[in-house]
Amino acid sequence: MFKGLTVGLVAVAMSMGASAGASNVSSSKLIKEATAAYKQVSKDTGYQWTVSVKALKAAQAAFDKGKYTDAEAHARAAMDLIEATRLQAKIEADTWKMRVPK
Amino acid sequence: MDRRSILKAAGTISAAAAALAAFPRAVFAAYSEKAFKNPKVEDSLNELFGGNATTPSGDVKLKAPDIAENGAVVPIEVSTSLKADKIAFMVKENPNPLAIVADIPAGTEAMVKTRVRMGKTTQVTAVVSSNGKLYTASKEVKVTIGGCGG
Amino acid sequence: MKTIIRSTLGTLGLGLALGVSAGPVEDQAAFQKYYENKFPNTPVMDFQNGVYSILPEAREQWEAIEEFPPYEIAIENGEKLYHSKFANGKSLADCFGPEGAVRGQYPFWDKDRGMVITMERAVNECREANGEKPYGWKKGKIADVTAYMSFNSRGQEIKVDIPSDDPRALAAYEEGKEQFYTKRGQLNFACADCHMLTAGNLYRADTTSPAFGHATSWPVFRSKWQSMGTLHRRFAGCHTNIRANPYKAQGTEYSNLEYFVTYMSNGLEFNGPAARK
Amino acid sequence: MSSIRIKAKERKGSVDVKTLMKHNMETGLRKNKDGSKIPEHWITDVTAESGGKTVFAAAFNTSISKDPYLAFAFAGKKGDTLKISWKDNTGKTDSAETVVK
Repeated sequence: MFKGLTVGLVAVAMSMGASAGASNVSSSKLIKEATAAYKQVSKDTGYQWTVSVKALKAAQAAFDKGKYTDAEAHARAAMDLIEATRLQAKIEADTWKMRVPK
Repeated sequence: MDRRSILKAAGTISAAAAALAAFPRAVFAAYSEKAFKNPKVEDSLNELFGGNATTPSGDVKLKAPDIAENGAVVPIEVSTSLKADKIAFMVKENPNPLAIVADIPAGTEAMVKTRVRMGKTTQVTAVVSSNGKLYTASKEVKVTIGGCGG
Repeated sequence: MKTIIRSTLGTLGLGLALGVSAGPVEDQAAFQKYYENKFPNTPVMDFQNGVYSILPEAREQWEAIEEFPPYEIAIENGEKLYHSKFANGKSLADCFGPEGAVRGQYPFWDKDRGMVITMERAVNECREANGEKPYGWKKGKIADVTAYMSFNSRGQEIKVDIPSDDPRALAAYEEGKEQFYTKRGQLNFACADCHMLTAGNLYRADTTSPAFGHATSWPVFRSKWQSMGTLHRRFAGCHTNIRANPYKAQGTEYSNLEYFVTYMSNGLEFNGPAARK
Repeated sequence: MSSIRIKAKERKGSVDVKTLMKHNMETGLRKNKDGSKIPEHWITDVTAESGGKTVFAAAFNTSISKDPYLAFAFAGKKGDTLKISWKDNTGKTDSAETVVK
């Protein structure tokens, strides 16, 4: 059950590096997608990670400064964190019961 | 500066002077910039006691934790069976080690408890002045930072 | 023959009840037993002293702080606030009696409204019913007033009730329970991970406290805060530490969590306010 | 309300005193949210008087914890009056009196 999450976190690390040909249009689109995903996961799971919020804010801040490559990296990181949150919620939906002492 | 602000400044000063006069302290050692705002323990001791030669003594009891729960609030207690007239407490690694000096008039127990701040793991020392000599007790207090509670 | 069949069925029924859906009573017994087994040297009633029930070195410092605890100032402030008159001439004393010694009645399930009522909520609702603005939920006046009320309530037994005639009460309890055992945040911790399964272990420089006794001593003067705070302030802090967004103080999530956690400590005494690191 | 809380209790001719003084004890090292330094502001001197004489006095550095706590003991008895005063680096003072229990 930890594997999925670890994969999610590794993906975050990797996505920080990769980003080429970023533009105003492409990074704006990515930020919008990440924000939409954030809202959807908040709705589905009832909670979020603080780091996802930070990554989204960082993406917007970079975008506002015209640093589109950075903006995309942050938006991708946010997306991965948001997906990891969803995965965590999915795993935990039943797993939590195992921790209750009998 | 206009007249009004000059008057205002003068008013502040006289209020402060009045406050100083109202504070009862005649024969006792008051706060001294030279002793307290001083990074060197030896200099502080000189300033307070007119000398800085100290002798470790089993008669000085220093109670302080091995590991501080929170560096901002570390309970300490110094007491001695010696006939003391002053007790001082130093936190070696603090920017200005001297934390407190207490006067012990005749009839008052040679004991003081307080709570002090320490920024990192440090040696702490209690200094007792008795019959013109300085006796000490020291120990190390570990200060840990980080974690969920700290 | 008849009797044998009946008793077999009876045993089966019991087995099912325990195995499939243990109720709050069984949960609580297992919960408390867990801590008693994990910390055999701690007298049961001592769990209400938090992490100091399991850490002798820290306990000495705590006792030194309790010689003249910083929350006494809050109690005095709270006393003044408690008795100060609202614009309509009434005061909190009209809602909670001359000393406000009502800690033992909270949290409780309000059948009419279908929700958990915490003491903080009751205080603010009393103010609003009298045309006053509510206090903030996490610190300041709410903590001072409840410090005064809790102080006057010291020694009251914790006996949170989950009324069996209202299934919504059990549902609120179950929500609190799920919250307690579910991993959250980037660090992937559940309340139970730190405060149950590994309670007493070091997390970097800090030893985690047992959850048995968690809800007894609020509000608390935390050295880290250098001020008083409510239980929900602490919940939020914990969530932030594990990198999960905290819920709203006095929202359903934290109120139900308080309902569950306090119910788990039934049998201990309310002993707040308290000093913590 | 005074900033000073005092508990004084006699035990066999000795009065145990515990006192807590409400004061921020700013070290001068902390910063505001905007990054500006919060100026140092701390109690420098504390005096305790009973029966017309000083029974205890202390000078503090900024390293004494917020809301300073002091405990000491002097020769006295139930019914004695004890007055504790402090002064801070801005010249502000406060005092409180109690009767020994």
